[in-house]
Amino acid sequence: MDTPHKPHFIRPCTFIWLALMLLTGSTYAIGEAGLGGLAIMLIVLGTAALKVQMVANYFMGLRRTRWLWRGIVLGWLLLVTGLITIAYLTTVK
Amino acid sequence: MINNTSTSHEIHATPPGDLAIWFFIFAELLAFGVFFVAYAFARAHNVALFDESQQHLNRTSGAINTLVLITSSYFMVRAVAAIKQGLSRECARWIAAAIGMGGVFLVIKLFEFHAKFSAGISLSTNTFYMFYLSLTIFHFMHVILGMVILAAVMLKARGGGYSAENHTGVETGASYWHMVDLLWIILFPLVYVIH
Amino acid sequence: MQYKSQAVAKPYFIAAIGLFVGQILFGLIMGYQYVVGDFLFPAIPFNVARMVHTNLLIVWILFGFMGAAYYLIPEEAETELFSPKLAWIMFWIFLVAGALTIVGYLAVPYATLAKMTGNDILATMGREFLEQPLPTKVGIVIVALAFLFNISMTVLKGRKTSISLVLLLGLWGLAIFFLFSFYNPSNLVMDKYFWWWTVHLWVEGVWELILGAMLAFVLIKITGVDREVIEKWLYIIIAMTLITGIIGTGHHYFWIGTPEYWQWFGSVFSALEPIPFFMMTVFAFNMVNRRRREHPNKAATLWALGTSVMAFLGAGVWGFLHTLSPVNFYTHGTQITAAHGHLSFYGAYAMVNLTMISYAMPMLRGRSANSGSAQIMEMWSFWLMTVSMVFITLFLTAAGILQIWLQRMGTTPLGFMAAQDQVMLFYWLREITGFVFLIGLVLYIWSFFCKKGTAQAAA
Amino acid sequence: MSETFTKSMARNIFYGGAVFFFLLFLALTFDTVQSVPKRSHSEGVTDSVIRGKHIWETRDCIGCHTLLGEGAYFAPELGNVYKRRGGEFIKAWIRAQPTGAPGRRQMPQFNLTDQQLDDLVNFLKWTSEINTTRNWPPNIEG
Repeated sequence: MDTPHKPHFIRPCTFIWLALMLLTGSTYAIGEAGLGGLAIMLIVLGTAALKVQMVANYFMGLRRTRWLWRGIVLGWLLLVTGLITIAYLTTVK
Repeated sequence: MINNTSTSHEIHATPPGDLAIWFFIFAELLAFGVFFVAYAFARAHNVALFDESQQHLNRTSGAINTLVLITSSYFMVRAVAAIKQGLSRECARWIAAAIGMGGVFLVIKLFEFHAKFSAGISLSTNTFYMFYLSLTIFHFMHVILGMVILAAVMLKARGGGYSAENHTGVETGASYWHMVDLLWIILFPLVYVIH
Repeated sequence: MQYKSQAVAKPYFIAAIGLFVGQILFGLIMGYQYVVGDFLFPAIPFNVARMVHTNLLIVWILFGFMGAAYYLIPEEAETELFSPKLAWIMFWIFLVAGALTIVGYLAVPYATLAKMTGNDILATMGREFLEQPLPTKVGIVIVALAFLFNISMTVLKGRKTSISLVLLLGLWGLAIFFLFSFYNPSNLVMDKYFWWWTVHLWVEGVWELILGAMLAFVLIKITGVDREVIEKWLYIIIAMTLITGIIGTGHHYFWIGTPEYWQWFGSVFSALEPIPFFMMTVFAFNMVNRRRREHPNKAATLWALGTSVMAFLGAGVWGFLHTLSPVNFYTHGTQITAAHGHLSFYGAYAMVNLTMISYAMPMLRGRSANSGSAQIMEMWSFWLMTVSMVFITLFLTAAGILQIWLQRMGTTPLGFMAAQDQVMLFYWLREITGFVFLIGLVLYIWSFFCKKGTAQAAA
Repeated sequence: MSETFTKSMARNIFYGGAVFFFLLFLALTFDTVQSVPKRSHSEGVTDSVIRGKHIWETRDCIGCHTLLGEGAYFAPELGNVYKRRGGEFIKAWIRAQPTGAPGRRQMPQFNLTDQQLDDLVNFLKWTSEINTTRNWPPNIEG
């Protein structure tokens, strides 16, 4: 069942890892800068959502499964981040 | 899609690993998800308290821990890739590295907890700390559980218990470990950064 | 019936049904006292009737569990019971102890009973559901240990299937968590905290393992579906049960003086408690749809499916209704709790025992299924009891909502008794429905004596 | 790769999950046990309160009443009865039972001594002072 496997200088999962590290850095920088407010909150939460999708699809390997499984994780993510956003919006006048 | 962590491009009917672990993963996602949302709404009721208390968290250690867990997760991806090529020893080494990073996470977290507890902070201090401690201790226990699972997988891999054809166990452990990482990826910005 | 020693299950089942009848009769007395307050006073005050009602429930369900274990374990382990004689001795001890306890409740004032039975040495009495005198509590422990010894030895010498392991685990848990009934701290908050370790960790913890194992056993027998499939789903379902149910204990720690974080832990985890019940429903219907044989015992199939649905409704849906702490703030300690209690106990534990009895009793009487007419009668009793219990629940829910509205909401709340007077109509309806339930139960018992006629030959 | 869903993995998740969540429960219990004395003013649990609790138990009061919402739902909540009625009323009420009003719910006569009545009232007084979340019950009627 092994297909011949082409050597690459850097594996795709390594790119994902680097991206995740950088995105974490950006979130940290925002935190250190003490930034707040709706726009910042959406950026930070969006970054987290993007990272979750990267982990789910590339690390967990859901991108090679039926949509059902990706859908469950994506649905969960949208629901949770959506409700968090709604909760945040109720505090912004 | 260039893909060298797997041996094929086919679409699988079920996610990697034993389907049973996925029931567990989904249950955990649900429990944490509800807790995250509860945090957000509790915060909405008491923004000032949450924003003030959040200032006292150690954001740097939280961020470092995020990097640690992501890296640990990455090592597990490499472990799965290794066993798919039948490299048991290499697989076991990657898992050991992943467990090691889990250990680093625990140590950093313990320093953080120690600082909070010695400042007299407990679950009953206020609503923010109730959530902060509940969520992070709950997650902390998941890291320990994940490390136990990975240790079992590592021992079996070292003993040559997995092969290129039969490596469901490695994928099962990896899936659980990725979930632990995934939860922290939301937890960190939610509790430490967003205000 | 494949093993001779399985026959000891029969007296346990008969005793269970007998005590069930007693439970219902006392339930009707209490229901009537709800509408005509001084009925049978002072001969049987309400608290005595309630004690008898709830204790009989516990005892008959324990009889049912033990009977189920004595029937199921030899067949699963593929060996005769370790000691049928011990099982018989324990049967009589448990029955006599149970009967004496009930007589004690009815014959002497509770305070006198407490004095007579050494409650001053170790005070354990007078707490809800754990009202039994000290000797009875000790007796329960002894019977439980002898019983566990008996079935554990049977499993050890025979085949170890997942079903029997899960059943054993549930029964051992039952015995272990009962030990908390001996712990009665003088601080009421601590008392209540650990009281739930018996009560909650029984009904929303280890009992569900027993329930799952019994249901899985019957499903294997009547559907012929591969054991591997049924057993792995059993594990997943009970895993979900404990994952949600253990921390779910927190929904009892909202208002009894325990720290506030239980509001969150209790709400979050107990909100997930319906999931395993839902999975159980899906699982039961799935297995029956995928059946590989047509078992002649249609009534047992109906009971098995009914259990999965009613457990979901009673424990899952009615539990969820009032488990979130902002809701529970208003519903705690009202008729809503009573409504949930009735449907969940009937739907989960009464029905799973009746399922087991429905499947095993014909076997114990030497046939694989009862005659068609007996089965039809049994199915009538199923519908009568189940539908009337649903209505009892609905009436109590209505009473509870009205009670909350009058007594706990608004600026001029009514006092407790004034509010009770306002919901009297629903108590009447509940009592009438209770009689329908009794008719169903009589019909159920009658079905055992229905002429054998065309009974199916033994398998 | 064919579908993998094994019984042994399901079993592991059952055992692992059960142990994991029980440990979490123990951790929370530990914290609760630490904080109950303060929330319940346990220094107020005098000998009299302990005797009162014993009276409460041996008369099976829980068979009709609720106490902090737990018990039977046939008679009023007593967790806050001290605040609702006061000690003297409670004693007079218990002495006056049963009312004998036809068709009404009846409470038995327990023939308690003055000392026992005082103990019971002290128990109910201490209970009414337990720091319950959001000061449950919702109002004085219980």
